[in-house]
Parts: sequence; C-alpha cells; structure tokens
Amino acid sequence: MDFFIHPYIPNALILKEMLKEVGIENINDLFNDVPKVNFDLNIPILDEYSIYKEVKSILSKNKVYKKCFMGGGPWFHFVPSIIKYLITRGEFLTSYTPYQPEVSQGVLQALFEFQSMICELYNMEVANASLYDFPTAIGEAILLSSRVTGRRKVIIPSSIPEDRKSVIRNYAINLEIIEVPFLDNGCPDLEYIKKIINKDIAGVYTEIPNFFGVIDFKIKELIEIAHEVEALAIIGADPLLMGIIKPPGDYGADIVVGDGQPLGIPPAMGGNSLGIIACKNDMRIIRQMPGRIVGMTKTIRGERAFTLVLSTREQHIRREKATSNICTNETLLAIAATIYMALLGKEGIKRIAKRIFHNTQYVIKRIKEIGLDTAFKGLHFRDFTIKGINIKKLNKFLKEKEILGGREISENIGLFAVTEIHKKEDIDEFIDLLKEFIRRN
Amino acid sequence: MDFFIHPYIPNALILKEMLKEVGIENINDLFNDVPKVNFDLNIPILDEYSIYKEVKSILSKNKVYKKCFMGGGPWFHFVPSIIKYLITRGEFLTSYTPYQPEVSQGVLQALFEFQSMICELYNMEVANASLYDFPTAIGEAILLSSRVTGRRKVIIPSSIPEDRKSVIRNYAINLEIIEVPFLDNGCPDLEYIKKIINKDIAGVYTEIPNFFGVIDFKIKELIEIAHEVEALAIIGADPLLMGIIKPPGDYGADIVVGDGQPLGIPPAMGGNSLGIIACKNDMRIIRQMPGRIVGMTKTIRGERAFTLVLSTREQHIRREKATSNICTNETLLAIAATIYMALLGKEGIKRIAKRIFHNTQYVIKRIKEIGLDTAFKGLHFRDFTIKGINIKKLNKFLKEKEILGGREISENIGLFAVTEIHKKEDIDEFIDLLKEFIRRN
Amino acid sequence: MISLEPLIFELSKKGRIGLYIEDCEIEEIPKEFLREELNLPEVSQIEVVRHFTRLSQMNWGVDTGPYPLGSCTMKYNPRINEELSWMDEIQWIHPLQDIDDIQGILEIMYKLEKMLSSITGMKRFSLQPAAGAHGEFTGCLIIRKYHKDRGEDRDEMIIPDSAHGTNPASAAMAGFKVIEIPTNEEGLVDIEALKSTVGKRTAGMMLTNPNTLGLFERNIKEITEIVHDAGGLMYYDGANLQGILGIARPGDMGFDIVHLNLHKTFSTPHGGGGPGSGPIGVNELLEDYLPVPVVDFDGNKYYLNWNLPKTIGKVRNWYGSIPVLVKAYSYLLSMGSNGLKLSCYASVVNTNYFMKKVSQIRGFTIPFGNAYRKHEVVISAEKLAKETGVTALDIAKALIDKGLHPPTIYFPPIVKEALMFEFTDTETKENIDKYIEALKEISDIAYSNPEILKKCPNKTLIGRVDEVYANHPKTMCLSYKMYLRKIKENI
Amino acid sequence: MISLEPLIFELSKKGRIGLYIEDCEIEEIPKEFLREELNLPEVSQIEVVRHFTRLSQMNWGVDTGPYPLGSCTMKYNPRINEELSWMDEIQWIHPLQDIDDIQGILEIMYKLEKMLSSITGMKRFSLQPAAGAHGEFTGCLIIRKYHKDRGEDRDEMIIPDSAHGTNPASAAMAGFKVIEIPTNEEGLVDIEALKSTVGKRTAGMMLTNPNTLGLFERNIKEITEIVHDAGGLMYYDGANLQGILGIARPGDMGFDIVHLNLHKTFSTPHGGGGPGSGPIGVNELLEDYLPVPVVDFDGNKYYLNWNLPKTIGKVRNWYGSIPVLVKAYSYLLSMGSNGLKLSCYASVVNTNYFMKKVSQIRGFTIPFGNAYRKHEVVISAEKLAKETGVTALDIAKALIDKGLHPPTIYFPPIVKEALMFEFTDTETKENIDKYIEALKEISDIAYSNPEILKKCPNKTLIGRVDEVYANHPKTMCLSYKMYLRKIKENI
Ligand SMILES: Cc1ncc(COP(=O)(O)O)c(C=O)c1O
Ligand SMILES: Cc1ncc(COP(=O)(O)O)c(C=O)c1O
Repeated sequence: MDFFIHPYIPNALILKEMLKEVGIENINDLFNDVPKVNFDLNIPILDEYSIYKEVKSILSKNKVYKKCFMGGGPWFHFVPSIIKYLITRGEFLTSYTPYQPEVSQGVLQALFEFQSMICELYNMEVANASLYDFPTAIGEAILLSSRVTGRRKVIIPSSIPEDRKSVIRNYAINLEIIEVPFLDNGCPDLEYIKKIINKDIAGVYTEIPNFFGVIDFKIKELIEIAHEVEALAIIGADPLLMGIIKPPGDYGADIVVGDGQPLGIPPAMGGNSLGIIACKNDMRIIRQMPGRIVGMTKTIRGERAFTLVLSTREQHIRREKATSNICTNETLLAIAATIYMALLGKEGIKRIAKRIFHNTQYVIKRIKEIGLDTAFKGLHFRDFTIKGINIKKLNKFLKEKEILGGREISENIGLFAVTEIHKKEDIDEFIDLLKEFIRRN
Repeated sequence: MDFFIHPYIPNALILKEMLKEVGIENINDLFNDVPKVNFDLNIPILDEYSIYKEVKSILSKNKVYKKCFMGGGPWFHFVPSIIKYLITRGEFLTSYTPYQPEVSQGVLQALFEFQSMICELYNMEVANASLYDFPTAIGEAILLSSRVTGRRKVIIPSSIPEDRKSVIRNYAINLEIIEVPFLDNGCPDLEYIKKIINKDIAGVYTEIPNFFGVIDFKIKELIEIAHEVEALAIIGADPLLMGIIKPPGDYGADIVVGDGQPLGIPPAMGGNSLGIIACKNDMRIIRQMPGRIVGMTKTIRGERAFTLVLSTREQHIRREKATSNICTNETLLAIAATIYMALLGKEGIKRIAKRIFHNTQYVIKRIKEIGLDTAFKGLHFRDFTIKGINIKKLNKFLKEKEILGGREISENIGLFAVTEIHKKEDIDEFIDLLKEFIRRN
Repeated sequence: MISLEPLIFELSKKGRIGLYIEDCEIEEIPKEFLREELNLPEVSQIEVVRHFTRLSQMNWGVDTGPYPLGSCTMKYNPRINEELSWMDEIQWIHPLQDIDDIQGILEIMYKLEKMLSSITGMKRFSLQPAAGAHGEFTGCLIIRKYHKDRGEDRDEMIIPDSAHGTNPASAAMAGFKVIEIPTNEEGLVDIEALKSTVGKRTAGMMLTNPNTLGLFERNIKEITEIVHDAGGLMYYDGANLQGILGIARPGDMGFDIVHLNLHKTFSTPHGGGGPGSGPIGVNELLEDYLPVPVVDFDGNKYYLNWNLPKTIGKVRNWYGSIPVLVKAYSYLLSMGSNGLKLSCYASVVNTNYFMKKVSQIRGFTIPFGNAYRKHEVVISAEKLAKETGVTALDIAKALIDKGLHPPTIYFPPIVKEALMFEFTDTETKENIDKYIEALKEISDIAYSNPEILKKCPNKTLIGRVDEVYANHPKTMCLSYKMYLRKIKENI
Repeated sequence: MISLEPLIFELSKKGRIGLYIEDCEIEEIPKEFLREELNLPEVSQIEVVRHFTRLSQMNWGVDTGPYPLGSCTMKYNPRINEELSWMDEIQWIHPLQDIDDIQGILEIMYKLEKMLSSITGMKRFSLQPAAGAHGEFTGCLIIRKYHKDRGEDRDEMIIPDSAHGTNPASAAMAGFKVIEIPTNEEGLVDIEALKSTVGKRTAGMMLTNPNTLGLFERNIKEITEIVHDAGGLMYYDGANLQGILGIARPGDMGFDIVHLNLHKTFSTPHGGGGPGSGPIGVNELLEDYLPVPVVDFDGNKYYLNWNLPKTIGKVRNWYGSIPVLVKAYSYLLSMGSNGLKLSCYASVVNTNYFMKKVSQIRGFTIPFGNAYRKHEVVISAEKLAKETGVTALDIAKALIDKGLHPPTIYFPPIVKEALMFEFTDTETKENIDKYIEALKEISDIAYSNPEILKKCPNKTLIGRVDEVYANHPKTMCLSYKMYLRKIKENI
C-alpha cells in the first residue's frame, strides 16, 4: 500500500524515513507475527464536506418534534446554550480520565464540584464522579448494599419498567430480587414489605417520584423499615424534584441514585445518560462505592488540589475483587450537569422545580376538567398517567399535530410528562387536542 | 424601579448596598443632570428557551439551499468544522482589540500569521489585519494611492458591479473616478487606459478574475502602464485563484486588495465580510496604509512578541489626519481565514484552486455542448456567465428544484459560479436542468 | 528569541495537510502564468488545533476575567446569542436569494430596527455600517449630501477635543474640515466656544453623550439648539449609550443622526477587534438619505427597499453584519425594557462606587470634579507620575501582574496620564473591589519602590513589549516574508 | 491552602443566578415535606463561564499536546464528528419516537454495525454498552447464558496476568471465578499453562491482542483452539485493536465475542473520562444472545428488533451512546479502508521508532525482548529505579515539567516500573522526538542529581499532589459538605 497524505496522520509521508531508523525496509515486516487473511473493509473515504453532507442527509430522516409530552424519560428539559460551549472546549472534551492530577485539575475540580452539588441536592455527604446511567446506578447500588451487608436479597418496586428491571437483573445476576406490589398511588406497599423483610435483605430500593410521576411521601417510613433489619435504604430520586421536597438524606437514606439527564443534558434518543450515586458518610459504605471518586487534597507545596481517591477499590488495582468493573464513566456529562446546577443555583433549581410542579398540577387539573383522570392517585411531579383512552391512537393523532405523545403503559394508559419548557398555551393546546380526540373517537 | 435578579447583572440585588457607599439613597440622583422624557421601550423580556424558540421560529422562514450556483460573491465554499470551534473559543471571541500586548499575544500572533499568509498568497511583503470588506478595501486602496502620490484621479474598470462602485464612490468622495470600458473578455481595455493615463492619475485598479469570472492575463501590462506615469497599480485578486496562477506581487503590483470571504467564511447573507489589503515593501506606502498592522518584536526580557505597530497612522493618535477612520475591523474573521489557510497550506490551496478551476472548465464545456455560451471570452475561474436565456425565469425554474440560480447581469445574461463543493453530478444535474429549461421555453 | 508558541510557518513539514482534498489535474493555464512557489505552512489538522488552542489560551477575553476598557463597554457576551447567530439559516443564506427565501432574517432586521429606534428615539435605522467608525463615516456622508442637496456649502465639522479619534477621522474622510472645540473646567463642551465657532460653514457637530469623561452633557439641549440654529446637524456617537440606556434618548435631546455600537452597548462580542456593527439612525429629516437598501414591511412581507430618493448609496457590500444583528436582537430579548434600564443602573452604580473608592487613593485624581459619572470614569495618574515617576502605562502593566486587565489608557487626550475605567453592568462587585485594592497597592509601591513598577508585567507569559523595536524601520517586521528576508539580510 | 480557582461554592453570593427563570408559587406540597435549605452556589452567568473556562485551561487534552497514554489510544478527535453529533436530529430525539421518525439514526447504527463487523470479522454487533468495561460485562453475561442454556455449569474465566483490570472485574461481576494465567518470557500467553488450566469448568478466556505489552499473540490460533476444544468461548478485549486495524481481524483469529472502544480506536473523544461506547460483536453462535434491541433492516425500513430468542436482556437504558456512535461513523468515513490501514501503520511505526530510540537510553529497558511492538510499548524503568532511586512516577512528573503528558504508568502489573507509551497515528514525529529527548535528559539527571526529580513537577500550576493526605480517612474530603464539616470540626 502507498502511504498517502491524510490530515489526521501527520507522519504519513515520513513513515518510510522513520522505518529506516528502525532498521526496516518493508513495513510488512512489522506484522510478520500476524496471520495473513485477505479481507476487504469496503469503507469509502470521503472529504469533510462530503461527510457532512452524507451524515446530514441521513439524519434529516430523523424527526425533531417541536413539542413533546413523553413521560418516563429521557425528558425534554431546557439545556442552556453555554453548556455545550463549555463542555466541548478541547481541554475538557479531549482529555482522558484524570490520572495525572497536576495537569488535570480542571476536570478534577469540576468533578469534585459535581459530587458536591449532588450531595447538596440529596443531602448526602459522598457522591461518585458518575455511573453509566440510572438503571446501572440502581444495579450498582444494589450490589453495593450486598457487599456492605454481606446479604444476597434485595427488594425493588414492581412498578419500575421492564427495561430498567432487565438491567437490574443483569447487574444483580447473583442476587435474589424481590418485587413489591404497589398501591393505588403506584408506590410500594409498605405493609407488604414489612411482612417479607428480614435479616437476609441487603437493601430496599424505591423511587421518588415513582415511575408514574407520583411523589411518594412515605420514604421516611420505608427507610425506617429497612433500617430495622439493618438493610440499606436505597432511594432513586429525581434531582429536579429536590428543588421542592425534602431530600432523602433528611430521612437517613443510605444510598441515593438518580438519573442525571434532566440536569442540562439533551435526550439524544436515550444516548446521553448520567448515572448518579451518592451515599452517607459511612466508611463501610464509602469503601464499597463503585466508580471514580475525586477528593480534595493538597500538594507537597501546600496548594489546594484535587485527585482521584480510594482507587484501591477499583478494577485497575483490585482487579476481580474491585467494587465495580467501571472504568470510563460519563465525566463530560457530569460536567454538563455541574454547569447546569451552577447556572441555576439554589434559587434556579427551586424555580425550575416549582415551574415543573406547577405545570404538572395544571395539566392534571385540565385533564380532570375534560373528564379524564390519571391512573394513579397522589401528587405528581413532571410525569403523569392518563387512563381511559387508547394511547396508540392518541399518539398517532398527536403526531399529526407535530406533537410527541406518551409512553404506552397499557393499551389504555399512557405515561406523559410536562417540564418547565411547556407554556400554559402548550398545555392548553394539548388538552384541546385530547378533547378533540375524545370527540372523534 | 425595582432591582430584580438577572443572570447577566451580578450586582442587581446589591446595587442599593453599593449606592450607600457612594453616599446616595435614590439611584435617580445619579441621573439628575439628564433631562427627563417619558418613553416606553416596549421590549419584552424572555427566558433563554423562549428566545431560542422565538428566534429559531423566525429564522425558519429563511430558506437554506442545498445547491447554489450564484456568482459574484459571496460564495458557497466549504468551511471546515474546526474553524467555528476555534474562533468561538471565548479567549478569541470575547477579547477586544489587542491594546495590551502582554495579555493579547494570541490574537496578535494569529493576526501576524494572517498578514503573513496573505503576503504569501499575493507575494507582497506587508498586509494589514483586515478591513471591513472587499469594496471598502478597494476604496481604502484608492485613497491610499492618492495619499502616496498626492494625486486625485483614479482609474477603475467599468465592469465591476454598481454596488461595489457605489461604495468606492463614497470612499473616494473627494477624488475623480474614471471608468475604463472592457473588451470582449470583460477585462479593461489597456489601449484605452494608455490613451487617457497621465501624471494626474494616482492609481489604476483592476481585478483578477474580473467580475465575470475571466482571468485577466494582462495584469503585468497594466501594472507597467501605471508605473510609466508613476501611478500605483492596485490589483483586486481572488485569494483562492492564487493557488494556480502567479500572484500580482510577481508583476510588481503596489497594492493588492481582496475579498477574504472565500477563505473559510460562510456567506451569512453577505454579512460575514473580510477586506484584505496588502502592499509591497515600500515605506512610502506602508506609512500610508489604513487600519491595524501587527508587527513582530521582542520584549524587554528578550522573548519574541507581537504588538500593534505604526499606530501613529491611526485615528486614535492622528485623529483627522489619520490614514483611515477604521477602528474595529474584522479580526475574528481574519483569524478564521488564517485557520483556513493553515489547514489547507500550500498543497491544499493548490488543490482547492485546481478543483474549482477544473469544475469551472467542466461546467463551461457542458454549457457549450448544449448550445449555450458564456457572455465573455477567456479562461474562467469559479464565476462564469451564461447568455441567451431569461435569467429570471431560469432562476425560478431552478428554485423549484431547490437550486439557487445566478445573478442577473441583464435580462438574458446571468452570473453563475461553481466551487470545490460541486461534484460532477451536481454540475451534470445543473446542465440537465438547463437543457430542460431550454426545451420548455 | 524565545518563542512561546512557534509561528505556524515554523511548524510546517513537507507532505502534511490539514484537510482531505482529492487532487486533480488541470491543463488550460499557460505555463508562464502557472503558480509554482507558495510558501504556506504544511501542517496536520491536529497541529492546527493545538496551535490555535494554544494561541487562544495566550489571550485575555471577557470570558477569562474583568475587562474594564473605558469607551468599549466590554459586557458579558451570552452564548445563546452566539449560538443563534451560527444557525445555518443565518450563515448559509445568500444575499441575492428571493425575498420569499429570506423572510426570517428580514423580520429580525426589521424588528431590531424598531427596537433601536425606540431605544434612541430616532425615526429610522440603517443596519449597514460595519462598525462604529463606519457609522460615523456614513453619518458624515449623509450630512454632506443633505447640505449639498439644499445647495449649501458647509464644510466644517465641530468636534470636542475630548472626542474619540474616529470622530475627526471619519469627518475628514467624508471631506470635512475638523473644528475642535475645547472642554470647559467641568469637563463639558464649552458653550461659549461653541457659540463663537458655529456659522455658515458649520455642517454639523459630532458629540458623544455621556462624553468620554463619563459625564453627561447636561447642556445638551442648548448645544443642539446652537448648532441647529446655525444650520448644522447634530451627530450622536453612540459608543457611550450605556450610560443612559433606557433612561434618556439622543432623539429626545435633539440629535439628527445616531450611530450605535452593537458590539458595545448590545453585548455582541468584539472578536479581538471585530466584526462589529454600527447601525445608524436618523430622524424624519434625513430618512431618505440612508444607505440602501433598508428593510420595509408591506403588511404582508418584508422586503428590501432600494427606493430612497436621496440615498447616499452604499457604504459596504450587501446589508450589514448579519450575524451580529442576530446576536443583538437576541440580547435585547434577554433584557427587555426593564433589563436594559437595570443594565444602565448597574453600570452607573459600578462606576460611581469605583470612583468614590479610587478618589481616596494617593496619587490618583478625578479630573473635572467629582460630579457623578455615568457608565465610565477617567482617573488621572498625573500626580502619581509627577511624584513617583510611575505612569499610566506602568500602572496598566502592574495591574496585569495582579491578574487584572488594564483600563483604557491615555484616552481621552485631554486628561494627562489617563486611566479610563468602564466596568459595565456585567461585572461583579468583587472584581471591582479587586481593582480598588490593586490600585491601592500600586500606589503604595509607587511611593515606596517605584522602580519595580517599571518592569511590570512579570507574571505574564511574556515581559513588557519593546514598542520602539517594533516600530523602528530597521527592526520593524510585518510578515513572515519580511522576517525571513531580514534574517537573510542579517538584521 | 492556596487555591488556583476557588470552588464555585466559594464564589456564591446571595441573590445571584445564572439563568433567567420566572418564579411561580406552588401550594400543594405539605409543609413538612417542603424543601427549605439548598446549598447550591448562587452565581451569575459570567461567573459560570469564567469559572469553567478557567478550569478547562487547567486541564490537558489531546487538543493541548501529545497524550501518549498506553492502552488508551488517545487519537486526535476531529471536530467534524463532534459537530455532527450535536445536531438537533441527534440530540433532540426521543427513544420512543415512531420507527418512521428515527430512520436517520437507525440507518447510521445499522451502517456502523456493518462497518464494525467488517473491521472485526464478526457477525453482529450490539451498540448498547456504555464503555469498554461495560462491553466486557455484557460479553461475560452472554458467555454465562450460553453455557447455561446448554445446560453446562462452567464458572471459570481464564485471564492472562497482563490483562487490563476491567477484564477480571467484569468477569467477577458476571459471576465468574477468575483464573489468572502467567505470561511467558516472550511476553505472550504461556501455552503450557493454558493447556493445564482449561477444563470442564472453563467458561471462556478473555484476551487482548495485541496484548498490553504491545505484542501480538502470534499463537492466537492455537490458543483459541485450546479454549474452544475445552468447550470455552474466546473473548476479545478490543481496546488494543489499533495495533492490527485493517491488517487482521479477531473474527479470523477465532474469537467468539469482541468489544470495541469507540472512544479509543475510533477516535471519539474521551471527555475527561466518558461518555464512551463499547459495542460488542459476536459470531453466528452467539448472535441471538445479544442485548435487545438490535437494529435491522427489512428491505424498506430500519427497525428495532427486540426478537432475539436467547437475549440476555438489557445492560443499560435504551440503545447505546448515540452521539458517540455518530462520531465513530463520521470518523470511519473520513478514513476509509485505506485510511484505517494507514492509521495502523502509522501507529505501529511510531511505536517501533520510539522503542528503538528509547532502548538506547541508560536505565530504561524493554521487557520481554526486542520483538517489534504493535501500537504501544511498555518500557521498564526498573534499572533506573534500582540504580538511582528515580521511579516511574518520578519520570512521569518530570515529563510534565517538560511540557509533555506522561504515559500510562505501573501498568501492566507484570512489568516493574512500567511506562506504557502509545503515540497513536495522529502524533507527529517531532513530538515523539521530544519524548526521546526528554527521557534522555531525565536519565542523565537521574544518574547525576536524582533528588531534583523527586520534587517534579515544578513548572505546573500546582505541585505534586499529596496522595496520602487525599486518601487518609482523617483528611479525606469527598464533597464540599464534607469539607465544611471538617473545617467546623477543625480537621
Ligand atoms: C467613543 C467612541 N466612538 C467611536 C468608536 C469607534 O467604534 P468602532 O471601533 O466600532 O469603529 C469608539 C470605539 O472605541 C468609541 O469608543
Ligand atoms: C486493555 C483495556 N481493556 C479494557 C478497558 C476498559 O475500557 P473502558 O474504559 O472503555 O471501560 C481499557 C481502558 O483503559 C483497556 O485499556
């Protein structure tokens, strides 16, 4: 093969010259130990403009909805413009995991701030630098509870969707998972838990809001039930909900997990994910935490500095005994979330949460006005169900109006959501369309 | 008025506190000297998401053509993705004119490189850091020739479009402009110039390629004619054409001006402009150059450094006697052009120019094949005319096919262009459409 | 010489390229015209990225810290505005597209014009000029044509001695004789001098208000009357609009022409020196003189109106710095009427807070009295210079060593050892306090150990630049070509 | 402690915000559940921008200089790929949109899968895993289910002692017992040891080839036969694919499962530690075990196929790191078949050029002989450490002082004082030469003046980090909350 000039390969035309210094004439000598098999990759080479045109033209077959009422996540929250600009600065974007702290303070400090903000949101004292996504974070939390307690059974709500359960089952492949039935508000039946719980249980997991959008105000009781048998209480808590309700840390939760996508991260077909995990200040738990953790320290010159800590938990040191296999995580999206939380701050997170909550109450009120209802009782946040209409048909109808409808929970129950980006007019339009749909059907 | 929390105004809620330190209670005391008139600005305040939606929805009324054959500039050249990323880095984007060299080496060095690359392209020794756009650069060059020679008449080609002439007339408001008729290739009639030229002439201006896309191979003769009466020869030269033909500097041009837009800058409805001006190494001319110029120097510690030089020419020092009034110029777009030229380099500029030239020859060949012709004779680069069909109608027809047609020069002559982004198929499609149009009309 | 980052030319290696472009053969060009040599750098894409990333890091911007350049209104530049301006629907539009194809941008131009009119109290705007100075030039051309059309031969432009250099330069380019009038001891236009200056030859007067001292010309009504009575027109240099934004309007003060700097008052980024945008607004009198085209609305569609009977023609190609206009429009929506007023308040409070504190520092004085400033203030270090030898330039460089970008220095020319501070509305009190603290420390050092300030900056990547070397004909080096030649010639 | 850039918490001031959001009232939440305290920083937008701009400047990236981390394939990350991945048609798509609404991204996923298949010689890929380790875990789950479905009880996973830590960790998470086998003196899998290890309990073997020493396992065919004959499956850790990219394929070598790191071999940026993407490919045997859904094409439309009878289910939400996939697809188009091969050649030449030069420097040795390496090479500084006391860590920090990012150190664990260099195809010879020069100088200093290397780095913004302080339970500080508490408690 000829070496040809290529913009990404600076040495392309001097490889021969370099080979000479190695003492080789023919480049194939470097591959003498590799078995020869003929194959043709059959990949064309395009110039940048052609790539741009090609990919753009393929992607133009994707439809970007102007309005979205899809529930269950990922959600269409507003993403401030500054986030993309900052996280795509080359110094962040093109860096590796910060193994050399002296030249990686930027990522390290940002991650420390991420951990710190997550801790503030949930009122916990420790958080890691991210996990892959929400379901894997639940999986890791369950494994963590098992390692801490030395037990092999966990309780989870049966209400969470099958997708999420499938991931959890894979992570907890060596554990036994017990599903708790739910009440008419979609929240786990505490009486049931009380009945089955015992000292074999490593952890009890639940979510606020639950999958149907209902805020579970019994978190405190659940945590107490878990603690009675010295099981760990694991709470999956929406980060934005934390702007209006008391955080799990206030009630003594041991581990909190979360979906970081609402924190300034576009949905990207579910492909931008950010798993959050936090725990209380308990060395038994901290030592078993999965993933990277950044700590504040000092240099030998006395400056404040940040570095990866507790790496003896991790795969590169502990190998098969590591607390997790995770290596590459979701750092850049964690930085995005950090910037988002910095932009909003105390007041902004509260305002966003209030706006979402307000919109949710409004849409539910309107739904009831037109004779429909949610499938579950209770106060909702962002997500809500509508029952009693054919969801597939409704979605089709909405699609004609350029609106992305809800997630089918069953034939006649759909999961919807409103966020801070919905204006009153948007909700009113949605209700009007619902009315029209009912009239027609 | 109440002070309210606003993301761009950090002190909004502590203004009162600061006022106290000034010794004032009521903020209006600071405006006692300002006559009070009541008015209502009537501008709404929107959150970022609403701004985004609003502006996007307005802009969606603009049509982005997939294919463009419009001639006369601005042109649709390919803009490498990296350019936008680099020039929108905050350190470049949000900086002011580099008055403090110690903290502005980035912009200064980039501009020095811009000047240097422009000099290489044209084979000149001095270039400034940019002017507003091509017509104003011609205007400034003409004024410059008058200052250097002390004369008040200039010769320009009558072929350049009225728009451009209007700007030139405004810049040369105190000079007399003589227009030279053109030959069948659209280039100025040198015999005519010879007849009228005399020692009252400050400068002779011409362009390669000319407005109709024809490469003028008589530049050398024109320069000689100008020099015979000690007038300055001013050449408007397309920067990309310089990849294939000898530059004006090789023939002794005194001043070169150019349109920098083809150097990696999107057209933006004509709103991204970059005026280029360069001159030979002649202190008489250099001292009269308009605009900012960056020079290489050293620091008192001996490091290499860059700084604005020759500022005694400029308005902030020389005031009404300045060589120009220009202050803010087009620095960021000059940096874009610098990055573009760096990416392409010697080989790339040649390849791009060859590709454009090749496409131009191909499209003209095909045009002739289908029985049409250019309105002007000669070798074309990028721009070319088509004569003998109704351009308005043709454009309408092309528009239906999502193609942006040509510029109307007269009812039956249009100015078109092809660049490196046109593939053979695009040109063939264009020709097929021309054929279809002719058949139908 | 030590080099922090080599010139991109110095990174060049034969056989490298930064973009993939397929080669092709051409034959038609006669050999004697064919280009051979072309000394552009040959580098890979990664080298281009690293080079310019590095250069950017060697540069100060609003994004990196406070930037209190007086007369420049260096506000924060919100990214949302930038993002919108980079949309394909802006960047990949051709000016000659059908009116139907560009309704979006025309709508923005139209609405922006309306907003600028309401902010300034002017009748109509042209968005064409490329920057403030270009707006001035355009304004001067209008003044010239206006008088000419009326058969009057007026060739004098009156400009205060405190004016920005572009004012006289623009007037001169438009063919006017510049008549400078002095500033009185209050820092304002000397009315008596003005009265004795105006006359039959007076074409107009160019004024910025608040003026370059940050002082509002409180006699503005009288000034405009004097000039108008003499048959002249009043030109408003809008670079200082920040000081009265949302509070008062040049139109109401009697100005006939106004230019605005969108890259100052309206927060569009300055880009290291441009692109800017200098829209120019006029009252009824001059409406028909504006450059063509302007954007109009026929009740149904927006269109480009070329039909201004008295137009001066064009001052640049096409229609204006389009992306800059989009940014300004987006900015205005993010502020709203109340936000703009708040912005004015914040910048004025910041200035007066700073002035109050600085006036207490030894060696610094506030020339022209302690009247409240608007958006900016000029400090004089004349006393310090006299007593310690430490100049405004030294102070600037010492500030750099404290991690602070210096103010504008030696402007306006009527103030000796001028330090012109403008913090804008987007600066934090904490940063303003840092300047106060820094100036105190510099003053202390000046009075105890002045020599060390002469060598500043020391903490920057490079030391103080040798301006004499830079400008001396023998050592002056304006391009890489010149550099190579000078090396060859052993200079 | 001195702080280079305060924590964003420390910049907070009551009454500031970074985004404009209108407030509203809510009432429904019972008071006892209502949130009061929330200690998030209150800062303006400009402060957020400056803070993170500053932090970014305190960070090394491929964009700022060479980054020769072995095992990481830190290539240049072209911006065109990034730009495409940020299009609205990618970022603002919901996973539950109709199939008709997402034909674009499904087409890219489908075509990318085809390319990855042709590059690796595997039958099918799942694009779901979030990173390399996640791919390994997925692969292990498949191996586990495969054996289980066949009614076999196999719980041992064989892994060389030179393997990356994620290999044993992933196997363990999937419930396997890890059996480590030694590396022979050639740096390759010890075949005899392997033979005596395999058996009825063998579920499979995880291998990377070229291995972590950069050496190609030339007995790969024999190895796969041994494992297959014992009833086990072969897992290929694709982190090192760069070394044979376009030259040889794991599928052809007999591997049953492969994961790739798109954020390594396929140039998608690493983002300071992710997001990555670890697609996993399998041969015919295991096709039906892949996570669901996979993307299929019915001749007319692309669709999500959930119907894999033996699927292990899901390993994460939704379908994969979508934007990363777009970047990899775009990258592949920019390289083409020949470009990929050229990329392999360049990285291998770079490595061997470097190895040759380094082998001549005192104190450094190339463990496991001088056989040509592929894309990376592990240098041992054991001799230097013994003779001078200067360790791999010291060398790393000394390199930083020369403006060079260190290689991976102390990996693989089988090499003492390991320095693992991988320059990748996108690095310039000039930069490789800088490393050679730097290592020479460091060696010289080590033998003359070793103590000064113990204090490196000195030219960085901060000095050498105190790792003991960082990890000691008393001083460990993992969040701002913990920091405040420790301050209060006077720790
Ligand atoms: C008072 C004043 N007028 C005019 C100008 C010129 O504006 P521009 O730089 O946009 O040409 C400036 C810019 O510094 C200025 O401060
Ligand atoms: C050989 C090897 N295998 C696996 C991995 C894990 O990949 P990831 O970080 O994407 O999870 C790595 C990453 O460093 C590696 O080098």
